Amino acid sequence: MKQKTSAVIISQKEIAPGIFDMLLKTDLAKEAHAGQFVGVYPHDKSTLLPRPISICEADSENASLRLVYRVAGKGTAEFSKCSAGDSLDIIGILGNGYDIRPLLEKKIVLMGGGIGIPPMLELAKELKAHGTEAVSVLGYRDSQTFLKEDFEESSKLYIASEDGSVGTKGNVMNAMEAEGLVADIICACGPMPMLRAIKKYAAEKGIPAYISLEEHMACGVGACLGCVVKTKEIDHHSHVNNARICTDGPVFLAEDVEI
Amino acid sequence: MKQKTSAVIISQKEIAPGIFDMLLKTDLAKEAHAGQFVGVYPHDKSTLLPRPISICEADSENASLRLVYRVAGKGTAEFSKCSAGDSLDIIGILGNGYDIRPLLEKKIVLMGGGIGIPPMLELAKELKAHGTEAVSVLGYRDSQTFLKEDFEESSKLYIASEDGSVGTKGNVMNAMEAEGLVADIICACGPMPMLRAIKKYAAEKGIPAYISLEEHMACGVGACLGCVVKTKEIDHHSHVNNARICTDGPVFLAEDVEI
Amino acid sequence: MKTEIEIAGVKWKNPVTVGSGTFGSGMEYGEFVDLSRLGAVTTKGVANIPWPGNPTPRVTEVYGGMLNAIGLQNPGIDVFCERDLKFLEDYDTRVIVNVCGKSIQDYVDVVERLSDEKRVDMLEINVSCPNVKEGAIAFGQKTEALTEITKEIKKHAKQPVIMKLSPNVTDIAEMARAAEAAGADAISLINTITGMKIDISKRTFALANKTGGMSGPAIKPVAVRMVYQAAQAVKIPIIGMGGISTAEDALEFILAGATAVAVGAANFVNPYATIEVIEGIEDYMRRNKVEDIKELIGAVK
Amino acid sequence: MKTEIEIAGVKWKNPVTVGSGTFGSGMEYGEFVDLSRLGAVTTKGVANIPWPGNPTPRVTEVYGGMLNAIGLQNPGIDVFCERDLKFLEDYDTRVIVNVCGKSIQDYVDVVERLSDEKRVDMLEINVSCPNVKEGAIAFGQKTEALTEITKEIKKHAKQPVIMKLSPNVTDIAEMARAAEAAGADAISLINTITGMKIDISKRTFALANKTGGMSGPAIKPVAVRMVYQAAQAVKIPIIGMGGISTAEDALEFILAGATAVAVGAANFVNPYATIEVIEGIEDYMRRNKVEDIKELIGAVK
Ligand SMILES: Cc1cc2nc3c(=O)[nH]c(=O)nc-3n(C[C@H](O)[C@H](O)[C@H](O)COP(=O)(O)OP(=O)(O)OC[C@H]3O[C@@H](n4cnc5c(N)ncnc54)[C@H](O)[C@@H]3O)c2cc1C
Ligand SMILES: Cc1cc2nc3c(=O)[nH]c(=O)nc-3n(C[C@H](O)[C@H](O)[C@H](O)COP(=O)(O)OP(=O)(O)OC[C@H]3O[C@@H](n4cnc5c(N)ncnc54)[C@H](O)[C@@H]3O)c2cc1C
Ligand SMILES: Cc1cc2nc3c(=O)[nH]c(=O)nc-3n(C[C@H](O)[C@H](O)[C@H](O)COP(=O)(O)O)c2cc1C
Ligand SMILES: Cc1cc2nc3c(=O)[nH]c(=O)nc-3n(C[C@H](O)[C@H](O)[C@H](O)COP(=O)(O)O)c2cc1C
Ligand code: FES
Ligand code: FES
Repeated sequence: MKQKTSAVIISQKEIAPGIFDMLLKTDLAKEAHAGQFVGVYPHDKSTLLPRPISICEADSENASLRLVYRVAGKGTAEFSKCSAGDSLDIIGILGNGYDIRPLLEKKIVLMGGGIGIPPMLELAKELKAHGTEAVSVLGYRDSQTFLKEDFEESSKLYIASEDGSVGTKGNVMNAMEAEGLVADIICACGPMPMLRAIKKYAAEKGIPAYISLEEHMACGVGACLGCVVKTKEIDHHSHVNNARICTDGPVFLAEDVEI
Repeated sequence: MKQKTSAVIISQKEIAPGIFDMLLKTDLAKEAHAGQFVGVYPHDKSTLLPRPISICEADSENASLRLVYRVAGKGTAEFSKCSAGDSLDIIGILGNGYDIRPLLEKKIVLMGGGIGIPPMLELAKELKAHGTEAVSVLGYRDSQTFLKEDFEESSKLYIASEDGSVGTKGNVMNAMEAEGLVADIICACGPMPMLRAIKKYAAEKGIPAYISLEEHMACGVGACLGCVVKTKEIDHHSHVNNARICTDGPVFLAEDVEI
Repeated sequence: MKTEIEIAGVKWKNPVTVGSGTFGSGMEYGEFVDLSRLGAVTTKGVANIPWPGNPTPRVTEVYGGMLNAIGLQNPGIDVFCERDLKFLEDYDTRVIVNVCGKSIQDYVDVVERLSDEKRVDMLEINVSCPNVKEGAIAFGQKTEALTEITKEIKKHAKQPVIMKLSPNVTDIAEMARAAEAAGADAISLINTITGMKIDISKRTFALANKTGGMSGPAIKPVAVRMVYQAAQAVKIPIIGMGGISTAEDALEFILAGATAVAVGAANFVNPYATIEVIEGIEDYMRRNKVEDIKELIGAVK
Repeated sequence: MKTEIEIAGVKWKNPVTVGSGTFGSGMEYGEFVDLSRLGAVTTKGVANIPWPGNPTPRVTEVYGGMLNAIGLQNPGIDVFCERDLKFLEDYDTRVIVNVCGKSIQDYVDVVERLSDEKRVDMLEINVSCPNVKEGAIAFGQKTEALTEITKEIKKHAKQPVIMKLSPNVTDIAEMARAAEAAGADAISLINTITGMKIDISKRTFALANKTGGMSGPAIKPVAVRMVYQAAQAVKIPIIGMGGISTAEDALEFILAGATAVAVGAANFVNPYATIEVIEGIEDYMRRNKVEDIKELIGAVK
């Protein structure tokens, strides 16, 4: 069941400039799966809304959640200044993540771009735990290849970097091509231009692509209708061509959404 | 010169239920005198205005300011949760305190009631440093006689308590009478009914009484005209019968103000 | 200790409902709170047909609050009746249906469609949404238009009618009086205050709609003032809202003259806010030996 | 890099002034900031004779802001000219005198008295103070009254006239157009939004005046929206204010269409706020390669 609860920070470190890796102690970890997210509340009372942050890893045994985030504004700046032992209020587990059953035993390519990389890690791990090793294609700006080791452990890893300092020069699509990778299914998270390219690619190849979308959120639980994405068909809940990213997503089949 | 500056908490302890004694490291201490105050800013961004807190002791040698305050609402509740090493923004030194020259070598009675007690301590100490030992009459609610030892060190101390558990049962005026105290001059800080009684008493005896007033403040520096008290005569600054407590006071000659 | 209140003959077990649009139809928050504990559930604005709402971004945060420009996305009255009203049948709480429209006829259609719905206890007429171009707020900013729509709806409504007023007016007392004179059974206020946020790095509007409705703690003093002014102006009951997050906030509205209160955007900040407000009001009554909440309504001096 | 702006022929070295009533006549804040660094100093409202203002409490804090009901206490125009204008002679900044009154004649008296004062660069006419019973806001809430007083003042004023508008209106664009049509050289907005706070433990109004004017960061989205709407409606320059604490805030107003901005209640929170805003705007211009601040005025898309 969804809850708002207080979580204690087990550890936090800066793993690349402005990118923080935070481990939280919380029983919510037990219900968390790849593609889902939590809302993290700033303490500062002038910034009231929860910040959606994806599950990077969920360890149900140790009741710990790993969140990897980029400092983007006030809330994330505040989080980055917290230390082990501090508490943060979180709400979760939110969102409709990946259904991994249809992915098993397929040629899965996980694509992550920039701060869209962290959410793919839990998916790689869950797939591996179910005996399917995915291929990961990660796009970085430069040689700051955060989470590289983690992905190497749970998937076959290819890297692209914008400045060419590591792996293929360019973006994840360039790496895909350069490495001659083929996919039965793509799962992706990253900036909108990347997701659009993947949607197009998947349509051309006739393969399914599951993409994680972002939108500004207020409630995070499906009540406010703030976070919608246009859908091809009339949505079952809204009865218009809009689905709620926070509850119907954030993971959507690319062909179902207008991005 | 007045400043807004950051001060580090040297120590803080609860000296009576809900009453906190905080020592701050700040160069502002060098300009602080009895009767003056500082504005202390909460960190919480929903509570923006500085909280006026009187100087309880100012140690210019060690650049430390002692503030003793009661938890009254959001701001003071926040301060009470701070610990040694934390920083607080303060503005000061504010207000027009006591001119101690005319007080020297007189029979001075310092009267403090409740949370009006702390500001009288710096006055007792300054008088003593100038060779004049004052008589202090302090009114407490019960046997929680915070700052008693400090006053004993720097003045001749009499106590009143509402429940009669210490000293004279009743208020400071009762103690004054019970102890047969006489004064050339009274200096007082405390709740309004106490100040009104003192104003009346001083008028009857024909002696001057200096009283410290409180009012809700916004700027603390004399600009907003939020904190006025009605005056008998037209005020030199405002040209109406209103003086600014934050700059013309908080210490006023009782006969000059309508309270 | 009595927390029961009555509005236009409808008894609520306590004076706490939710701000329309901040709670869906209760389904989503049912995971966090027992809906049967609420005085009433006020549902998201519903129109005669499905509305797609505005483009995104539709929400953005501001100091002590948020702006929204949802644009009244809703599935239309048919789906609403079949799904949302049905869902609410299982709960022991009052149901207030918030109604929106572009023309008076739109509103009337919805009101008529609801007239036989047993689960609907009251109607709240949203003439104050700042986020849709036609209708809505236009009816809430001119006394003549407010009078006309109120009268028309009263002609067709079977349930008591609450007119929800806009704060984006010069004189809220005048609007309250117009609603009362036109037959409204109650009024609710405030809807959101129109605001704007600009992203200075992109030099664009933060919301696709440019402006949005502001809600949250930041607007509370304006809301309390308007509830007070309305309460001075009319005799019909008032449902007060705007920035209520805590029982203390709710009590300000009640003391100002509100018979009931709604928790809006605070649900997003704290999904348990409604229950905490209800319990906090009870605490306050106990501590202050208030036997009946009615003693508090409009009791500020 | 050019931060100079011009309003009604008066050049300011930068677009930053202070909100009338939040800075006295600069004397008190002169201890914190060099007044010569400001684009202009706007003084506290002054009337033809001394005004005692309202009873206390006059100020109270609210979430992200404050309410004030000072009631325009002022020493009267004679003392003001002798003392405050004299004090300002030593500073290299523009001086805007904020004028208040109960009747049109009151305003005209002050405006005439100031006509020969060399130190006065501009007049700001406060027709929007919510805290005095007569005059003031009444002129700012009806277009006819605003038109009349603006015309009358323009007849007598030697300096450019800025009409300061009230946010407590249904349609700010209409008010802005009325001021422009009546001859105003510029408008400033927003004045405070009327609010109320209730002390629930005492069950009393937090302010003696019951209502007060709300200011501070909490009102910024409403202010930005109104500045934008006014800028769309008129050609005369706009001085924007309402919740500006930082350069980022100020830039929102400029992008929304303000030629200049004022820092108000933020002075109480941070007495260096004005300087930080000036320096922050310069930083932003440098970082974004903006040669002339005029490129930013109304540049939101
Ligand atoms: C489902 C989902 C998962 C996400 N997962 C991650 C993640 O794992 N790591 C990570 O670094 N970032 C993630 N983001 C983006 C992250 O939510 C924003 O960067 C963050 O909210 C910015 O908050 P702020 O206070 O630092 O910025 P501010 O700009 O100060 O925030 C102001 C408001 O805007 C909202 N906001 C700003 N940017 C975004 C955005 N890109 N998406 C949604 N809301 C935004 C904030 O939540 C807040 O309400 C995710 C977003 C979504 C929707
Ligand atoms: C000159 C002066 C000296 C003072 N010295 C002391 C002292 O030494 N020790 C002490 O405990 N208290 C002192 N006070 C009172 C103290 O300022 C208030 O208790 C404090 O501001 C309450 O803040 P809060 O945030 O805890 O309460 P809240 O009620 O949350 O405060 C809300 C707002 O009201 C203001 N406010 C509330 N109560 C008062 C009050 N009594 N006087 C002025 N403003 C108030 C706050 O500053 C704040 O702006 C003094 C007040 C003045 C005017
Ligand atoms: C996301 C959102 C959606 C809203 N939708 C509606 C609506 O459909 N109908 C309506 O009358 N008011 C709507 N409102 C206004 C609220 O019901 C309420 O009047 C307002 O938000 C002020 O209360 P608050 O500050 O507690 O949120 C909406 C508010 C928000 C924040
Ligand atoms: C204490 C106080 C006194 C004010 N006095 C005046 C005044 O005399 N004349 C006037 O036109 N506006 C007055 N104002 C309004 C401000 O100039 C400004 O328009 C308003 O506060 C909004 O800006 P802010 O949010 O930055 O404070 C006053 C505001 C405050 C807080
Ligand atoms: S954030 Fe409220 S519906 Fe998604
Ligand atoms: S608090 Fe502003 S004048 Fe005293």
